[in-house]
Amino acid sequence: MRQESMQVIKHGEIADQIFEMKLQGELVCEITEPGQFVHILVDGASHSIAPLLRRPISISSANTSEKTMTLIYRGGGLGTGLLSKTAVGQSVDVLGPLGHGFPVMEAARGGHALIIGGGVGVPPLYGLSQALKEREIKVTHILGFRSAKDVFYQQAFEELGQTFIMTEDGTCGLKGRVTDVLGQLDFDIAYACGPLPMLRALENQITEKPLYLSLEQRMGCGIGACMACVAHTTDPNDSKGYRRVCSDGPVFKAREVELC
Amino acid sequence: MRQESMQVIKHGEIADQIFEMKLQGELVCEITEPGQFVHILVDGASHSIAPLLRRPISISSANTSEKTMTLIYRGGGLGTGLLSKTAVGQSVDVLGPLGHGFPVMEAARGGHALIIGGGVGVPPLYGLSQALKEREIKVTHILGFRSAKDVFYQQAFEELGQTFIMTEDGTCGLKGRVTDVLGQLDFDIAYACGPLPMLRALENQITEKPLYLSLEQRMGCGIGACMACVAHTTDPNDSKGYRRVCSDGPVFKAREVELC
Amino acid sequence: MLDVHLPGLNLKNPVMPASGCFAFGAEYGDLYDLNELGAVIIKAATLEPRFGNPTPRVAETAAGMLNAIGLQNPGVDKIIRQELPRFEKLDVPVIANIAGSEMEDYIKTAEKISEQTVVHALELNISCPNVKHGGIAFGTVPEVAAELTRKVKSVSKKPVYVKLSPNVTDIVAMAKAVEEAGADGLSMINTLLGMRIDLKTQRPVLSNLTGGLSGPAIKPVAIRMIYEVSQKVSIPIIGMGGIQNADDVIEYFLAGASAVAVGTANFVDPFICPKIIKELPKKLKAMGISDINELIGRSWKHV
Amino acid sequence: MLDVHLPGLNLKNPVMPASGCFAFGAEYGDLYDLNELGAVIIKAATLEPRFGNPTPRVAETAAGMLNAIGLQNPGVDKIIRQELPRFEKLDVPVIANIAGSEMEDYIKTAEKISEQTVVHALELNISCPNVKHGGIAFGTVPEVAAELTRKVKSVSKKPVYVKLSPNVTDIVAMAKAVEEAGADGLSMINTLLGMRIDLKTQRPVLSNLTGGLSGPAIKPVAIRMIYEVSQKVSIPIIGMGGIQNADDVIEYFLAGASAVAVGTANFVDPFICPKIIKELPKKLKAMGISDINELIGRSWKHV
Ligand SMILES: Cc1cc2nc3c(=O)[nH]c(=O)nc-3n(C[C@H](O)[C@H](O)[C@H](O)COP(=O)(O)OP(=O)(O)OC[C@H]3O[C@@H](n4cnc5c(N)ncnc54)[C@H](O)[C@@H]3O)c2cc1C
Ligand SMILES: Cc1cc2nc3c(=O)[nH]c(=O)nc-3n(C[C@H](O)[C@H](O)[C@H](O)COP(=O)(O)OP(=O)(O)OC[C@H]3O[C@@H](n4cnc5c(N)ncnc54)[C@H](O)[C@@H]3O)c2cc1C
Ligand SMILES: Cc1cc2nc3c(=O)[nH]c(=O)nc-3n(C[C@H](O)[C@H](O)[C@H](O)COP(=O)(O)O)c2cc1C
Ligand SMILES: Cc1cc2nc3c(=O)[nH]c(=O)nc-3n(C[C@H](O)[C@H](O)[C@H](O)COP(=O)(O)O)c2cc1C
Ligand code: FES
Ligand code: FES
Repeated sequence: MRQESMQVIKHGEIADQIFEMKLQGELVCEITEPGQFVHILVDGASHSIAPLLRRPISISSANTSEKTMTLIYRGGGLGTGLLSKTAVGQSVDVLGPLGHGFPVMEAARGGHALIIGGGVGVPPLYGLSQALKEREIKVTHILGFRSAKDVFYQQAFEELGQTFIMTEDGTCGLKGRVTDVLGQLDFDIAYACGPLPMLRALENQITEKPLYLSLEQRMGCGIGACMACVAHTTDPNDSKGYRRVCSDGPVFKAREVELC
Repeated sequence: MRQESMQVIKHGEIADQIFEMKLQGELVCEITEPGQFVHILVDGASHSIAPLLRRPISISSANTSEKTMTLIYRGGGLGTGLLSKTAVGQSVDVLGPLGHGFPVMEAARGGHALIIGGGVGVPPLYGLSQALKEREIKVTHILGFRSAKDVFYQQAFEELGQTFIMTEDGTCGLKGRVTDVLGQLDFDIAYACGPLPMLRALENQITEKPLYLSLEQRMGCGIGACMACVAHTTDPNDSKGYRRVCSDGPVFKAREVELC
Repeated sequence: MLDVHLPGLNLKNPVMPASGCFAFGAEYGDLYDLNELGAVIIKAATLEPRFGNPTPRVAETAAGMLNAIGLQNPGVDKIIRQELPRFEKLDVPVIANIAGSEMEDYIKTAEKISEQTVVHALELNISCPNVKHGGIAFGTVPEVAAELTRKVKSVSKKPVYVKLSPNVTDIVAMAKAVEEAGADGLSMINTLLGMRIDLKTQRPVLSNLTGGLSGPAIKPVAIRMIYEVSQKVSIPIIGMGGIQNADDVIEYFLAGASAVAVGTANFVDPFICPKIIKELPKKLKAMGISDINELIGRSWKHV
Repeated sequence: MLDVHLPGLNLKNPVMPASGCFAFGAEYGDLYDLNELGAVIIKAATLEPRFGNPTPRVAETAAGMLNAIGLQNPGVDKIIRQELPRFEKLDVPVIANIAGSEMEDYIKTAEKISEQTVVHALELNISCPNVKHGGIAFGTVPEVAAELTRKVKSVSKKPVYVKLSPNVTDIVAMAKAVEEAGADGLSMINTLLGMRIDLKTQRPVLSNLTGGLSGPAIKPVAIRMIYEVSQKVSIPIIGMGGIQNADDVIEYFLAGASAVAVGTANFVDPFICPKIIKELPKKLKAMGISDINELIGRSWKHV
C-alpha cells in the first residue's frame, strides 16, 4: 500500500455520468487481486478542505507492464463531480491498493464462473473476468443497469464471455433484474458486486455454490483504523464479531457478514 | 456594481510573489474612479467552501474600450495562492467595481500631484497616475518596497512622471522610506496607499496640502452591509461616527477617519 | 408551493437574509428587488447607538468565518426614522432583531420598534456572543431567557421569535423555557464562539479576541439542534447556519425548520437569496413535493 | 527543540494521533515507524467488548466529518493481551483512552490498563457523544466529572488526562472541576454534536442519528476553549480539533496547548503525523523559536 500522486493518462465519460479514468504510477505494481480498491483525495486545489474525505473507488483493471490501472466511477457528487473535471496530464492523490479482492484461486481451472454486477458495482468485475479468463475459466456475465444510457463496457465483457445485459426499463438487453436469468444458468462459482438488495437476493438464491460478494460502506480511513466500515459477522461465535469492509473486505464469502 | 464571471486574458508573476492579472468583462464599463476595488471569489473548484470569503483587490488600471482591467496582487495566502494558479482562458468570479476611489478632480489642472505608495499599496496608484496625467497634471511618484525583488511597474511609473523607488535595504533606487524624500519635493496635492505606519507618517508630515489615503481593512461583504470594515471618524460630532472602508472608502481625506 | 405562514409572518417564500448580514436592506436593495425575499431580518437594534468593537472584526476559518461586529447600530430611534421607511414602499415583512445589555434596554427597544407597521415580528437576540455585559447570560441560563422573553412579550405589539445561542449544554431546555414564557417562535442558531490566532502577530486575529463562528462549518450543529428542539416544542423554528443553496434549505426543513435565514452566504454571493428562492421550486418538484410545508420535520416524523 | 515534558509523558515531540483515529497502531504502523510519533493515544477501551453503533457511522460535512462509531473495541482485557504487546518493542509512550457507561466501568478499566508498562498515561473520555447511557452526563456536569476524575485517580497507577467535551455552556467550569479533582492534564476537545440529513432518504445519514463533528470546521471552537481554559488552570492541555499541518500545531501552542493530537487528518493523509513532525522544526526556525515550549500560551501571555 502506498500514497502516490498518480498521473491521469486517459479520462472520459463512457456512459451517462459514468467516467473511465486511467492512472499511471508505481502503486499498480502492488495490486494483488481483482476487486481491490483505491482511496482518492479529490483536492479541489483547496488544501484538502472540500471535500475533506477520500473517496473509495474500485480498481476496474490494471496493466502491470504499463503501470496503469483503470477506474470507472459515477460522477455528480461533491467529490466525484470535482474528480470528473481532472484533465489528462494532471495528477491525483491515490492511496492503495487497499483491501482484499475476489479470490480467483477458488475457481477451479476449467470450471465456469458466473459474474454478476449492478451499476457502479460492475467495474471491479471486469478485472476479475480478465483474471479468470487467464486461468482458463469460462466466464458468464450478468450485468444490470437502470437504462440503456447507463450501460458501459458491454463489448469488453462480451469479448471475455457470454454477457447478459439487464435493464430495468428494457432499453438495452433484457428487461428485468440480474436475478431473472440466474435460474437458467449453470456454473461452479459466482462473484458479485452491486447494490445491497441485489446482493441479498443473490445470497438467497445461490446457496449451493460458492459465492463471493463485494460490499460498499461509508469509510473514514480506508485502511482499517477508524471502524467506520464494519459489518457484523453472521457467526455469533466469531472471535471478533465483525469485519472491516475496507481492510478485511471489500470482498467476503456470502453469508460471512450481515448485509445491512 | 455587478457580479460577473470575468475572463483571464493575461496572468503572470511580475515580481517576487507579485502577480499581474488582466481580466475582461462588462464590469469594466462601470468603473468611475481610480482606486476602486473588486471583490474576488477564489473558488478552488470547491463549491465556495475553501476559501469561503471573497478577497478585496484594487483595480490597478482599466481600459474601457477593450473592457479590460488589470489587478496586481501578492500571492501566497490561501485565497491569493489559489488565485495565482488561475490559467489564461479560465474565468474568475468578480464583484465590483466597489467603493469610492481617489478624487482626481481635486487636483487642479496644471498642478503637481505627489503619489506615494508602499508594497501592494502601489497598484491602484498606477491608474490614478494615468488619470491625473490625462488631466494634464504633473505627477511625481515615491514608491517604497522591501527589496529589489519586490519592485514592480518601475518603468511604467517612470513613463508618467518622475519616480523615486525606495527600498528598505537599498537594493534598488534609494535606501530608506518614502518619507525620507518627501521634504525635498514640492507639490499641490498628495495621494497615498500602503501600510498603516506609512499612512500615519504621511498624515503627520503632510498637513498643509490636501492628502487622500486609501485604507485596507478585513472585509466580509465588501458592499457596506456587514460593518466588518468600519473606522471611527475623527470628528466626534459626525452624525454617524464611522465610515465603512468598503463603501464609504477605501479612499478618505487624510484625518477624516482614525488610522488604527 | 413556497408560501409559509408563521405567527405574524405570511411569507411568499421561507427564505430571508439573517440578521447582521444584510444591514437594513439598502445595500442589497441596490442589487435586486427586496420584494423577492420572504422577509428581511434587520441588523440588531439597541436602545442607544453603538459603535461596536474595534477592527479587525472578521476572520476567515475553514468553511466558516468569525465575526465580532459587536452590535454596531444607530440605535432604535434612528433605525425607526432612517431605515424602516425604506420598507413602506415594499411588500416584504421586516423582522426586527433586538439586543441589549440590560433587561430594560430590551424592553424599551421592543416596545418602540414593535409599534412600527413595517415590522411584523421581533427576533429577540439573547445570544450575541460579542456583547460583554449581561448579553451572554441571557442566552445560556433558561430562567433568565424565560424572564426576558416574558417581559418583552408583555410589551411587544408583534409576535416574538427568540434567537437561541448554540453555546449551551442543553438547547432543548433553553427552547422549552422560552416557549413556556410565551415565545411565538424560535430562531436557531446564532454563531458558535470561536477564535483564530494569527501566526505572525501571535495574537488573536480579532481585536475582540473571540468571535462568532458562522458559515457551512456550523451547519451540522444547527441541523442537530433543530432536529432535537423541533420535536420538543410546538412553536415554529426559523433555521439558519451555513445555508448556501436550495439543498441546504431542504435539509433544514427536514430537520424541523419552518423557514430559513441566510447569513454568511450573502458575502460569498450577494445574489444568493433570490438564487435560492428561484432554485427551490425546481428542487421540490424533483422530489415530488407540491408544498414546502410538507417537508417540515420529515426526518423525524416517520412518514 | 520539539521535546515536551508533561506528567507521565516525556515526549520527543508533541504530536500524537488522536484517540479513535488510529485504532491500536497496527494499521499506521504498517505505513511508517511509530517511533517517529511523540506518543500514541489508543482507541477508547471499555471494560467489556463493544460492537458500537450500526452503520453508516460516518458522514462528510463542510470541512469536517461526523462519526458515530460508538466506542467499538474488544474490551480492556483483550486490548492488554492483543494490542499493547505491539508497543513493548517500540519506544513511543501509549496514552490509553478509557470510557464507560457507569463509574464502576471506568474505575475497573483504569485500574487494569494503568498497570501496563507501555501505558504512560490515561485519557479519561468523559465526552464521547455517541454513548447512550450516562456517558454524556459525565462530560457536561462539573460535579459528576470531578467525582469520576477523583475515583479514577485513586486507582490509576499513571497520570490521568481528562478529555473534555465542547458541548457545554461553560468549559472553564468543567476544566477547573476536574483539575481540583486531581486531573494531571486535559485533552481538548472532543467532537461537537452534529447531524447531517440525507436528502434522498430524508433521514439522518448516520444510523445513530447524531454524531461527533471533527476536522478543520471545529478548530476555531477548540482554539477558543483552549485559550480560555489555559489561562484558568495550571495543568497542561493536549490540544486537538482540525489539525492538518504544522501551522495549526503552532496555533494550538499559542492558544495554550502543551502538546497536540491529530485525528481526522489521518484519514485525509495517512502520513500526516510524521509529515507534521518533520515540518515543525523548519517552521519554528523561521519564527526564531528554539524550543516549542516557548510558544505555549503566547497569545495571552503578553511577551
Ligand atoms: C470499496 C468500494 C468501492 C467502490 N467502487 C466504486 C467504483 O468503482 N465506482 C463507483 O462509481 N463507485 C464506487 N464506490 C462508491 C463510491 O465510493 C461513492 O460513489 C463515492 O464515494 C461518492 O462520493 P461523491 O463525492 O460522489 O458523493 P458525496 O455525496 O459527496 O459523498 C459524501 C460522503 O459519502 C460517501 N459515500 C457516498 N456514497 C457512498 C457509497 N456508495 N459508498 C461509500 N461511500 C459513499 C463519500 O465517500 C463521502 O465520504 C465504491 C465504494 C466502496 C466502499
Ligand atoms: C480595498 C482593498 C484593496 C486591496 N488591494 C490590494 C491589491 O491591489 N493588491 C494586493 O496584493 N492586495 C490588496 N489588498 C489586500 C488583499 O485583500 C489581501 O492581501 C488578501 O485579501 C489576502 O488574502 P489571502 O488569501 O492571501 O490571505 P489569507 O491569509 O488567506 O486571508 C485570510 C482572510 O484575511 C483577509 N485579509 C488578509 N490580509 C488582508 C489585508 N491586508 N487586507 C484585507 N483583508 C485581508 C482575507 O481577505 C481573508 O478574508 C487590498 C485590500 C483592501 C481592503
Ligand atoms: C457579520 C455578521 C453579523 C451578525 N450580526 C448579528 C446580529 O446583529 N444579530 C443576530 O441575531 N445575529 C447576527 N449574526 C448571526 C447571523 O444572523 C446568523 O445567526 C449566523 O451567522 C448563522 O448563519 P450563517 O451561517 O448563514 O451566517 C451575525 C452574523 C454575521 C456573520
Ligand atoms: C472516527 C473517530 C473516532 C473517534 N473515537 C474516539 C474515541 O474512541 N475516544 C475519544 O476520546 N475520542 C474519539 N474521537 C475524537 C478524536 O480523538 C478527537 O478528539 C476529535 O476528532 C477532534 O480532532 P480532529 O478534528 O483532529 O479529528 C474520535 C474521532 C473520530 C473522527
Ligand atoms: S474505513 Fe476506517 S476502518 Fe474501514
Ligand atoms: S465589508 Fe461589509 S461593510 Fe464593509
